[in-house]
Amino acid sequence: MARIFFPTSLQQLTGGTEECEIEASTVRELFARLEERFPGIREQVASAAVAIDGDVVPGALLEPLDPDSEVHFLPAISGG
Amino acid sequence: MTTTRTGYKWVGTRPVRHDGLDKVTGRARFGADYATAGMLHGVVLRSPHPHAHIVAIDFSDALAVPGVKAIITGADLPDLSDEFGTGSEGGINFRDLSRNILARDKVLYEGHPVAAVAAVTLRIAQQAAEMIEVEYEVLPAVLSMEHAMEDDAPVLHDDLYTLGLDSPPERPSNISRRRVIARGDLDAGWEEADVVVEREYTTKAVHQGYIEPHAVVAETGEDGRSTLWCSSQGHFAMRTYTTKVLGWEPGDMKVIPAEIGGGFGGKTTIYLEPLAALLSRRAGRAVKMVMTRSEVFRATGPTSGSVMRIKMGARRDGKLVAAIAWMAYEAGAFPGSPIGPGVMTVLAPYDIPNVLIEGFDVVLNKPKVAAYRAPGAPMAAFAAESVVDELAEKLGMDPIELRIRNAVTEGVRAVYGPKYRKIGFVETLEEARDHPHYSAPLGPWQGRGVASGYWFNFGGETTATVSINEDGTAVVMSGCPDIGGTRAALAQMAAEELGIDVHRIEPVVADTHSIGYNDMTGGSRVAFAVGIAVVDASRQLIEDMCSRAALIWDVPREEVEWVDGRAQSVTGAAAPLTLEELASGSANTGGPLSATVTVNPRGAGAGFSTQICDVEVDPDTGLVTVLRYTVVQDAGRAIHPDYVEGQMQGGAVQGIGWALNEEYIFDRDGVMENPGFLDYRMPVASDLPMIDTVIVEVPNPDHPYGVRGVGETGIIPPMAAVANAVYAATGKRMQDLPMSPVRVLEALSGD
Amino acid sequence: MELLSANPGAAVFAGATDLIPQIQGGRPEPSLVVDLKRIPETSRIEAHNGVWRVGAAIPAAVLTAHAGLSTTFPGLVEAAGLIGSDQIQGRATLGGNLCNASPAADSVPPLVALGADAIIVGPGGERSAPVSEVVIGPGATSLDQAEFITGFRIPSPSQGSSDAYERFIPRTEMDIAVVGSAARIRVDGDGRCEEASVVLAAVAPTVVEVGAASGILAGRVIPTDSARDPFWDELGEAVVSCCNPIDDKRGTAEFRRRVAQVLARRTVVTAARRARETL
Amino acid sequence: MSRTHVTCVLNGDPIDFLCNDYQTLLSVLRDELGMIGTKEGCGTGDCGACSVILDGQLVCSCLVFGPEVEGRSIETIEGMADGQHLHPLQESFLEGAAFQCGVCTPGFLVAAKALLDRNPTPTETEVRYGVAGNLCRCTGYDKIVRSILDAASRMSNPQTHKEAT
Repeated sequence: MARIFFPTSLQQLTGGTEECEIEASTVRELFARLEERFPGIREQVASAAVAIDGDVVPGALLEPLDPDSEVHFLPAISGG
Repeated sequence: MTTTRTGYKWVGTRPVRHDGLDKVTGRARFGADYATAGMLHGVVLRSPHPHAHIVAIDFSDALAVPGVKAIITGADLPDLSDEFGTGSEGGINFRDLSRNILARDKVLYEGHPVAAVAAVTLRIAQQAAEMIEVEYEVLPAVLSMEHAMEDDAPVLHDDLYTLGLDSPPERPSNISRRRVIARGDLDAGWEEADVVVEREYTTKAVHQGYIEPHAVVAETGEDGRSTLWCSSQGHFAMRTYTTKVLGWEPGDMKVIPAEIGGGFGGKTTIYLEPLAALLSRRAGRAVKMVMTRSEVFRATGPTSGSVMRIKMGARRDGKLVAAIAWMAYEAGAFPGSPIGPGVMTVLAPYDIPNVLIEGFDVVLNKPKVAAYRAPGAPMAAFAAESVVDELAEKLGMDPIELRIRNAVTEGVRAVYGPKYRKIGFVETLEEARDHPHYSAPLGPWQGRGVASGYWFNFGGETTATVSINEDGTAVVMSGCPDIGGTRAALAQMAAEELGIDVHRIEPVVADTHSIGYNDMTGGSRVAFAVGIAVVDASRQLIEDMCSRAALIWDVPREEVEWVDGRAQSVTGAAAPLTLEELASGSANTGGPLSATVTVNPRGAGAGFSTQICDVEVDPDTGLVTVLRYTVVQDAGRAIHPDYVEGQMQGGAVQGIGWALNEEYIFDRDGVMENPGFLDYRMPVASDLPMIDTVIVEVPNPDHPYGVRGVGETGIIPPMAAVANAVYAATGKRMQDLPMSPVRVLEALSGD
Repeated sequence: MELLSANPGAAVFAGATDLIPQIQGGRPEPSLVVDLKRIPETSRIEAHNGVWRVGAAIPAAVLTAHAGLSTTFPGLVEAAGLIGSDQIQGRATLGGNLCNASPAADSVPPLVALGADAIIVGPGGERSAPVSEVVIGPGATSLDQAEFITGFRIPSPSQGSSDAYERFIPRTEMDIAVVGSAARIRVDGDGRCEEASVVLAAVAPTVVEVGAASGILAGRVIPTDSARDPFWDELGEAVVSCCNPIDDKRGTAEFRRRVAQVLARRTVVTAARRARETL
Repeated sequence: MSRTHVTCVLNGDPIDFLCNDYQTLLSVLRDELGMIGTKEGCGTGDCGACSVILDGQLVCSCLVFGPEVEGRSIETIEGMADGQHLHPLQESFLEGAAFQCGVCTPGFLVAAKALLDRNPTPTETEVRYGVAGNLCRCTGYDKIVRSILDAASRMSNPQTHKEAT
């Protein structure tokens, strides 16, 4: 199961939960599972940058998740 | 100093760059160097007020001037709703972008465009612009962060409600967003700390300072299809943004990249492009627009001014145990400061168990900020690295040693969440510690400072094509403008793969109609992401050529290998086939030799830099002179060490300018007082010593040659390195940038 | 002259290093520009009977390369050598530096310290006026619309006399003086100061002469380094009392007061050293 | 608007052009003569990108009126190479990676040439002050200064250089 970390800004929606484990094989599936568990969160995570195993993945929706993946939601980073 | 590569023929060497000849002879064509017969000249009428309602605009007299062909105002652009550019939450909002291009009901900074005019000569366009009558209702301006954040401050946008608060706000404000990062137990952390330092820091807005002003030529045909010649950090993005703002179709616009005369992040967005395109469509003629330097300062860039409070605690053994960072960044007229990367990077170099970081994005009546080299990180590092230096002093510990004890390493969880992959921070610290500079003697009123910095780096969407000509030469095509030698680096990687001379390869930056989509040249991504695509395409070609050799020799594919630019039979059954032979005979083996690869790669290796600065301070005048400077940076692998060093040196010197003299100065009425190179004081050659470089190479496992981005990290440590050196020279902690003579002399007389 | 009289909007220029940016920056185009360089006497350097005549339209680069001028007026020449980059040096002139009427003009304090006169030509013929009287405020001169400066008369320094100029800028080049100071010192055979003139730039609406300087420094042996002797404090007070600076983008009033004292001291030391070397 | 007819020598060739009274030499070069190698970075003489040599004197062409060059001689970046042979400064800039974006490069080369014409063996400090009127935002000046010193040494010891290469 992928390990999901919630930034402080999302913890209102997760009822204070900082991290959880979710069974999902892609980011899209992860978003659906998250929405079931924390209604309203999909819109928030969809607009964040998704980091999988330490790597920010642009346009991550179809990105596969490994069973031991770590997922973080970060502010977008624009380079200079 | 560079580690000499072994085992590679081209990677790690320093060939003359392919575009070099054009640039030393004056033949290279930059943005303002394009012209078409009969083109018009466009100018922008800008607001004289930092904050005002536009009551009415009357341009009938101006339009009647002979030679004036078109005038546009905000009413001519479609209204867009909030919509964010791909992957840039908190980044580009097309609605704001459109309103920054041309003001609608309100002007929000001095210099905000109000109208644009195209005429047969520049002079006529300027005269006509002066004849446009704009009626303003002047509003009180918000010019400082403190003022902007007050409850009763005038509000720039009455639909701006702060995101990220614990409870949704009831009223609009100038704070667009709050960001928080928290972990651990702060109370426990402070309990454990033997030494605590808490300080407030401020920095001013600074400009990217590229020497080439923004310039564009737009030509729109009767069929509505248009062509733009412009210099930018990404012509695909220019097309996306420009057509979005105009409500046009991206496919109807071709953008031809000019050589770009510096960007540093400031040319990742649009200003003139939609104006020129729309004026061109209205007038039915090509329109050229070029900014003056004053316009560049008043209405493009800069990066944020900031206010930061940092509190950090350490145990006697040097272990950092707790930290709080409160940060507010100026966004300018519209939301979108780099506060996100600011909060993520401020403590990122260190493994600190108990942390609270809070950041605010604040709008005020100044130009909207744009990306600038490692956006958001340098000012944060100025604050944090100054505190680290002070902690080291209080602990009686060498500042590099303190950093080594707390440095993040592979597998450590970054303060913003994910675990670091392979990184070379400790290596940069050790190299700095062992560098002769670090132990060189100093004289009176001289001091030495060190500081470090972290930057994420970026991958991004990429297309590259490698084609073999019939003579065995190759063309490497990408869609990323080359600002600092990336064409050479891409050619070197292709040469290494293909086994041919790097100068038998022509690297090309192709226009939007000639190659697939490419993200911008930004985020230090080109040598990494385009490099991956070029290497993949080269390898596909090699595979293709080996198959063709097998076909020619009538042997199984496995019996062919690619060695030194030739297909060889592993059995020695046939004479090798050179690239030239395979290419000239390609018609008989399946057609032209060409491969295109598209990638959106993960794994841009994070960059770390540690820098050493020696200064001398004149106690009578407060003048700070940089005597010696060393940049140590992890490049993963330096493909072309000259240009890696160049990035390190250029970044460091921009940081030195930021540290010592550069700042936006506004008068009481919110008008910029120094919109020129005379009083916006960027470093000149005589201000500086040589900038020594040490390239550390901890290869990035996610790039075929180990490349990490190098473009941005170098600008992060200098402000703190200089401030720490000034402290060592004077005993005064400089907490406000720039450390101008006025400020330093004030600090010195505080005794 | 006739042209100038007939064209109230006309502008006279030599190097145009200020005029062109002003036009670019929105100054109305002059109805006529007159290129002073085409008038031969504005480009001559001559010395007759103890008086030098230096043309108003000579680029700074020519002045700094002039051996005689550099030996005779080292302070004036070092000031001319500070007006901008090499590129600006190729254009900028003493006449333009004066007539632009900036309080921060580098070459004006040494001209005043040297007691130079401006040679002014107008419809009524030629007249001369002390350089200190030409500028009456920021951007304003006492010249009539149809008058212009063709050159400067500078008395040759007597034996035992020399000058120096120093300015403060935040960078090493390309800046306008935040503070400038010129000093001219005459010493007697024993190296004691007999007479002194200290003139400051950028601390008041026009350059200002520190009137009390000569009285404070006369009779002193001025040290070769700027070690702390009590008369420096006196000079410092005199400097401050002449300053009427403003806070602006280039520096604060307080900074200017402090650095004016530093530069006055440094230039007096340099000028005195040079003066002794002439003995 | 009446235009002035101006005759001058550009990179050794006699030429003539028409310009407006207030048109700068920079604008004449770029807009009238199509010599786009000379760049505009500021228009106020503060960046050196438009450096040219006028009668042997280094100037910013943005601070020279077009009509002023009547009868005078102008050298620009386009005239720096001798036919197919690059000037040693151009060679050293290429080999020393003395530029990144390259927009300031023509101005630096012209300023460096003026410096070496006047002072063939400058010190590092003299080089730094010699090009202090030229802004570069990419390089931090390190490789520019090294390349100018390198060119100076090539030019004063052409034999040594030839043997070395």
